[in-house]
Amino acid sequence: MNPAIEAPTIEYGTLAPLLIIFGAACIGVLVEAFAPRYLRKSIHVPLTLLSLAGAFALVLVQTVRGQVSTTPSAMGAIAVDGPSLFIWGIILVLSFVCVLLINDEGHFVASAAAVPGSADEEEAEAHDNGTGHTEVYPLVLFAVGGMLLFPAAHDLLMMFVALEVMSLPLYLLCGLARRRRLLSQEASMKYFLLGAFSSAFFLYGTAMIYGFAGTVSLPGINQAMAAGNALDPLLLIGFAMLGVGLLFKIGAAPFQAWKPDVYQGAPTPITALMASGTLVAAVGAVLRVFWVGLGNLDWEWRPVIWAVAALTMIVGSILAITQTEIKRMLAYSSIAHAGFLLVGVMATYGSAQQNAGSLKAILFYLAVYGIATVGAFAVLTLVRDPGGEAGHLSRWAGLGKRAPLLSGVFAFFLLAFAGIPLTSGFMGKYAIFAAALNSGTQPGDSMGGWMAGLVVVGVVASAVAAFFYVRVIVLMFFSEPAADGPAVAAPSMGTVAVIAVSLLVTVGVGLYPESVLGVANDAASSLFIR
Amino acid sequence: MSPWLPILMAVPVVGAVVVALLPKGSDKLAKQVALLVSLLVLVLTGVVAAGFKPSGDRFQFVAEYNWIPSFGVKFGVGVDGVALVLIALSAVLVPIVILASWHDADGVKTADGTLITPKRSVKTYFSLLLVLEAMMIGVFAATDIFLFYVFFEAMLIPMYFMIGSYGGAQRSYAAVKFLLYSLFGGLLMLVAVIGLYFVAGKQTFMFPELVGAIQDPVMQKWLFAGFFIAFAIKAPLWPVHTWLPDAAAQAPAGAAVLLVGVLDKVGTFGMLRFCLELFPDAAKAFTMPIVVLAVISIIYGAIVAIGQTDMKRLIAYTSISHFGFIVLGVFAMSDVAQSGAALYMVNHGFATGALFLAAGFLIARRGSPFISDYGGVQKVAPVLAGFFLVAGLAGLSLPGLSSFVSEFMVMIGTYSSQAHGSGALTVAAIISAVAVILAAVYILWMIQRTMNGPTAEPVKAFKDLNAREVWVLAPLVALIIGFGFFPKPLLDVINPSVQQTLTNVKVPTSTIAEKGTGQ
Amino acid sequence: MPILVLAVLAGGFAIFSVAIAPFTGPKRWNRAKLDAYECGIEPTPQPVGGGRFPLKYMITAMLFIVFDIEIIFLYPWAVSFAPQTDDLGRVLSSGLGLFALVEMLLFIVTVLVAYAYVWRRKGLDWD
Amino acid sequence: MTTHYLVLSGILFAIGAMGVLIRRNAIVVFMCVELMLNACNLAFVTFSRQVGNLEGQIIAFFVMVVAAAEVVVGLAIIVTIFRTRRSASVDDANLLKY
Amino acid sequence: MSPTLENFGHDPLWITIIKAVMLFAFLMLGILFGVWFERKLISRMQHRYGPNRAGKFGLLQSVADGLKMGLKEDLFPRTVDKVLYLLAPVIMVVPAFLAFSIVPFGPVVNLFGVETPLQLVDLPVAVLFMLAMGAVSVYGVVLAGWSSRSPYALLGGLRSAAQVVSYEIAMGLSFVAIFLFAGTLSTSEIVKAQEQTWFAVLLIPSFLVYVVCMFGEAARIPFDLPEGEGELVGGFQTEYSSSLKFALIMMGEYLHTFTASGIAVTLFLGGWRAPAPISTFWEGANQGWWPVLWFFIKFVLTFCFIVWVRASLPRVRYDQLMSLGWKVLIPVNLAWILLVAAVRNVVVNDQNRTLGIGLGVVIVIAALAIWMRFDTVNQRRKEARKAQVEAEFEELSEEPTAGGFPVPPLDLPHYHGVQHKEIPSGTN
Repeated sequence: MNPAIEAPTIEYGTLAPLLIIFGAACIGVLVEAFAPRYLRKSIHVPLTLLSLAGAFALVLVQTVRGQVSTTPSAMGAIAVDGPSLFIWGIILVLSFVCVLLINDEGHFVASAAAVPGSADEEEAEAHDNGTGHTEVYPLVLFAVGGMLLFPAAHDLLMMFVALEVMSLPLYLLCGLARRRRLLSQEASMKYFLLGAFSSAFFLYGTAMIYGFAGTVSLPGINQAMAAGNALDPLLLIGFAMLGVGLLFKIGAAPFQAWKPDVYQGAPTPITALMASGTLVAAVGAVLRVFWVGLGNLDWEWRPVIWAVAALTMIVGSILAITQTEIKRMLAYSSIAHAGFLLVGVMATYGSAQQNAGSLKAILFYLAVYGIATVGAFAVLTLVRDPGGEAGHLSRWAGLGKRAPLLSGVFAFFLLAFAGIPLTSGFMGKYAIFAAALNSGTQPGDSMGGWMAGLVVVGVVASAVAAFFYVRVIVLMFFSEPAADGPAVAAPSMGTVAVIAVSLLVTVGVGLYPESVLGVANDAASSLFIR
Repeated sequence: MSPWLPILMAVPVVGAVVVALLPKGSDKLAKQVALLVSLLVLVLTGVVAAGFKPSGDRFQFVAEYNWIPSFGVKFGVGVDGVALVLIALSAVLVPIVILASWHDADGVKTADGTLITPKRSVKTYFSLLLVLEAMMIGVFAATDIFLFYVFFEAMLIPMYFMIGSYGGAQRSYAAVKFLLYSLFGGLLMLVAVIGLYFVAGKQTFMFPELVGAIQDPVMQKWLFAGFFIAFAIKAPLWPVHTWLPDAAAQAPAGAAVLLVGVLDKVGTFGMLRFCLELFPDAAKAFTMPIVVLAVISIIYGAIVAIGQTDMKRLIAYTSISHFGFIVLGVFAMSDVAQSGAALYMVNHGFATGALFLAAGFLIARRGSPFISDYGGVQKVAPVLAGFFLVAGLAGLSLPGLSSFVSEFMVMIGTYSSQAHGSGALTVAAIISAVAVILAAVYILWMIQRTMNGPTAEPVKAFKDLNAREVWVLAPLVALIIGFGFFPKPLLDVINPSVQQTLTNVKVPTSTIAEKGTGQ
Repeated sequence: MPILVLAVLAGGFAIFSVAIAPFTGPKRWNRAKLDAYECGIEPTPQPVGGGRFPLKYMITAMLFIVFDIEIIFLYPWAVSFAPQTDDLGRVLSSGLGLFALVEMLLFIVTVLVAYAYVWRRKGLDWD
Repeated sequence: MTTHYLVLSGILFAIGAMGVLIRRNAIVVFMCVELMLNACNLAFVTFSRQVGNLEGQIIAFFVMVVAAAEVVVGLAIIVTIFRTRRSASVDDANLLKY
Repeated sequence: MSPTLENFGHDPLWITIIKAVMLFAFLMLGILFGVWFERKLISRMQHRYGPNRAGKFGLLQSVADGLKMGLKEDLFPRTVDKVLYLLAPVIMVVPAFLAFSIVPFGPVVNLFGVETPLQLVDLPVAVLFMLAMGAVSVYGVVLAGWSSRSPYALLGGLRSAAQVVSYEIAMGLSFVAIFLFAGTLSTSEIVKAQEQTWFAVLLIPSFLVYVVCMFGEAARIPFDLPEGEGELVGGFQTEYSSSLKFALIMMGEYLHTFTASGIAVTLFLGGWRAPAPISTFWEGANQGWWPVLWFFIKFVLTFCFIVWVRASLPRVRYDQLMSLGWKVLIPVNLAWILLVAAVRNVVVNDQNRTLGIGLGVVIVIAALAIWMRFDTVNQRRKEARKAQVEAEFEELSEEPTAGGFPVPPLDLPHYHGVQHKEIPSGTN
């Protein structure tokens, strides 16, 4: 007969931020279904923002009250530990500002599945009355929910589900740009096909690991590895495929091909969300898998990660030079940054204290990079051609004369990406490199030289990367403006707020990084729940 | 804890913000504010200099604040003799540069009305200048290596914008080249900085605590390499010098002065302070290759300078030659040579600054940097020609002018240095002496071709220097001549810290330094 | 295994029927007989590679998938929800109880959210 | 015995992966992805038997859910682009290049 | 004795084969006589004779039909996709047979000296298996429609797929309540769980939903849209105009009907157990071979009901059909399931009784509220639309010249038999 199943327990309090986001997403769908069209936006925007803020407040409460749990929640499916909470905080802040951007971007299609020019769409347009289209809000909330779940997942199944919950809305969101419909749809399709492909790899890897360990829980896998043969082919294949899936999501070479296309095609606020939130979530997940699950296999994998990290940095930096489209360039820059983050991931094999240091560095980097990215994309939304955003680099020539303030801000973000001192980006890069060098210093660790080598590769890549960032600055400030150059749209309150916040954080953290570092340190000191 | 150095840095920053926030159309006010601020800094620097006791502690006016405890970084400042004179150099040059580039951003017009550089934002220019000044002071004052690095890199950005936005025709190329070279070196240094932190294991970046912390010779070599490459690029040393001629030629004259006069000194300053003291063994091990590079720089810079047709490029190449001397002096491992090198840093700043500015005034009149476009200037503009001559002679280290003292000290010190067996450095000193002759060739030839001879047609319309321009050049020339005859105040300040350096490097000091001051 | 036996029987019968048909019947060629039947009019030309399915059916298919999956989850839930009794009717274990009820309620409500959306967006209107 | 299923699942997965890489029609590519997911399911169920716990089968359920959601989203995207361009070939999607 | 899952899987092969052959034979005969029975029954209901030529009472009518089909020409329309076209009927028939393998006909009996349950096989997921088989046959329908390369067939195939698929959900949901009570998916154990009360009585809403779905699933009138002769000629089977392929399709559909009845009997009507009063008086009613009789009676009665419905009701419109399935059956079912679960929770677990009851009440009220709201909103909207259309129509028909409907004036000559002008054909 069926064995008696005990009712599981779920820590609703700990998971409250997640529940809020998903709940709000569901309510959003209902609003979309039942609220009259003219009311929708005015319901959606506060709902979305409030839920994000509420979730963030809950994260804060958990952190401040010091009740960070030390055991996984929901029967070992989700681990809401220090790093998770920090990553949640970042993601919530980033998505909050991205929603502000989305709110200002009036150019979403009525419905992801509507055909351009079809009767459906025309009808929707006719009812539009300039109130904008609102399907995007619940989709964003779902994506954010997935992002929250992804790095907190404590077993591979939950991680896979989270991966899809995060990705599926993003696939759709990519296709929502109204002005450049074909481009956008193409991005959507490419993202979808490649994303689905990679998640299939993730899943097959999970299957193999399950075959080896008899469980998909990350600590369980770790124990099984400790007990069994760590070079079991099942395990090796499993982790290789799992790695493919995860590295795809963070856009590490050689799985980076989707990023430029998707970043270019997607509506810019969505690109901002992907470039910041998704990357943060995915790196969190990578950390958790390689840290909690892979604890006993590090030696076999370090060379691989080494190569991937180096390759990612090099590919991202070098290919970015050849780009002529600003969003593509930022996409490659995002690839390069993923490489830097992987350097940090490499540096997680030392003593607990060193690990905490590396983790702190990665968390810090994620926070500052995410904010700067959102700011940069927010600026992009303001530079417009008659046909939409002015994407081609040549259009940016001489913008510094037309809009000195805007260009200055953008230049500042670029400098932050390049890691120039007194910006947050420098502090992030420093933290990562320091962590990497530190992890090689313990006696008896032959990786010391390798880590130093990786850091040197990183440094060379940063120098190369600086070239294309600087090139944009050259274009903006040192070139003569074209006669029919792009117009700079008068920014609305939301966009101004986003840019201002991003700028303040980038400057502030650059001058006084301790503010964020301290929090990251607290979050990282407890390490991941093993 | 002394508040003086932070104040010294804060004043120009505040000034920069004020200038940037001035309402539109108040260009003139912006210039005045900037000038005032820079003069205020000069005064404050004078106060600091007056309070500096050469016989006291090595680092004075020390201030330390916690900055990033997570990284072990402190906001630590303090000056020793070398740093003090370099800060003073910056403080002197900035008001002069402000005065010199009074009209640079207004759109420089030649006598016949052609526009060399278009109208640019005046406020931005002067605000950048002040920011740059703060950073220059910061970089010399920093005793925390991390802080030093931060200023070292951050300094690039205002300079980058000054070259890129306000420079000549090839400005963006030059600016990018400048930035990338420096950034690359800086990043290597960053790796070394991090490595230093962890290898030393002292949880701090404070320079005094890190001296002697690295014992492992192999590690010393690696870290030394990281620092040295960065400084060599900055200095610039052959073969990584190629950015300098472009940057200096394209930059507006004022910016070029700061670039060559102060910014590049950070490289030699860094070698003197960090490369030598932190990694003494490595420094000794690498002395010979570096000396070779320095000698090549000296000769190469001089020879190439002879072949230049562009005045600013020519001056830039002379600077490469001079930087070779400074590096040679630093690595000669004798107190005379090092004192000479430190002194040379200051004197070169004055001399090259004067030369750049004079050349800048000349170019502003004609709109062309090419030597061949001039001739017979001294007939139409005798004052200008006179200043040009003095500056040029300072560049070739004529005795009686300040450069001579330092160059002489470097050569004597190198010649007599026993650091590396008997002969090697002696040979180096002899070879580099050839450069003195070459220097005479390039400087005098340039002066002859521009100032003497038949007056070229466009030159005839030249006006002589106006009052502002005289006020720009006169202090410099005064300093050049003054320190030429009486370098003692500088040397008094410099010598103790050089002695300290050599003690840290464990090189026995001689008493020749005392003799050297007898000039 | 027994299913296999039945499958062999049924499959054998079906294949036999299909295979035997051409041999039992007469063969009288007639062009019209070989055309697609469209009430006697000339058949619509068919695209090479097969006809396309009208897209509106996609939505039905998608909805089916969604709800079918829901059923997949409902079945184990229903089975485990039931209390276990022995032959004498004594309760062996009380099943999942209130917790499962609440969770399933949430689950169904979530599906109903999507359902309501589809309904309102006219996904459930057929012509 | 279970090895056979594993081999089968591996083959299916490989076929799917090859299909994704070499086929040009978006829908076919997409179906190849689904094939890969089903290969995963097969592997899970097989391992579930081999390992002796039910987790694998439960995972298979979840994978089905996810695959279904993916079908819904994916078809919507492909159909939309198809209706816009009248072609579902991946090669025709070539606007996004530098 | 009632079999449980443990009783299965012990049969020797020959018993298995015998049971399989018996089942197969039963179904084949069932089809032959089922067709006759249906036609006869329906004719009597419509005051006709029905088949009465072949054999006594026309009993051999189906046999004759089958022979006739076998002897007809086997057509292959030019454009069909040969492989699938041939495969489709097979795909339809085989799963239909297989679905029956989990239907229990009786308790454990002595068959040729072996103690074996009267059921080919039972699985822990028997009902799921049945549903799966039903779903596989849909492939047959769709493939038949698609491979025919004919518009009618294609449409029919799609429609049938959409319909079957829609009703399958409601059907699947209607079983959930049963599992809530039985705690198993094994058919034999579900029958066992109905020892006291039939689920049809205990779970009337589920049963009613199932009955409706049964028609949809088996594509019987009033839900036989896939074939819908009136609109789609023959639906997916248009191109299977003759021969044994068509016979197979027919068989498949009949088998579906049988399966539907079998499921109804097994899951809701107590399976092979004797109806309530009988077992009270007579202990032996549920022993030995007698249950086969009870099963057969229930089975035939259910089939009669299906035929009765066919005789009584017209075919519904396609959108009505789909609306019923999606907008009524599914939500009602879901609410019902939750209610059952809530009640069940209260009855069995004493813990949290008030909360349980409260939840149940909430579910009911919420379901009703949503339902009413939806209904009134829909109703109002429909009325408004209707009124609008009518108003437009009125307006337009009053002014035929103003771009309205081309309503010809009623006094045109040719309405009165006067040929006004010859219109050459083909000029249109």
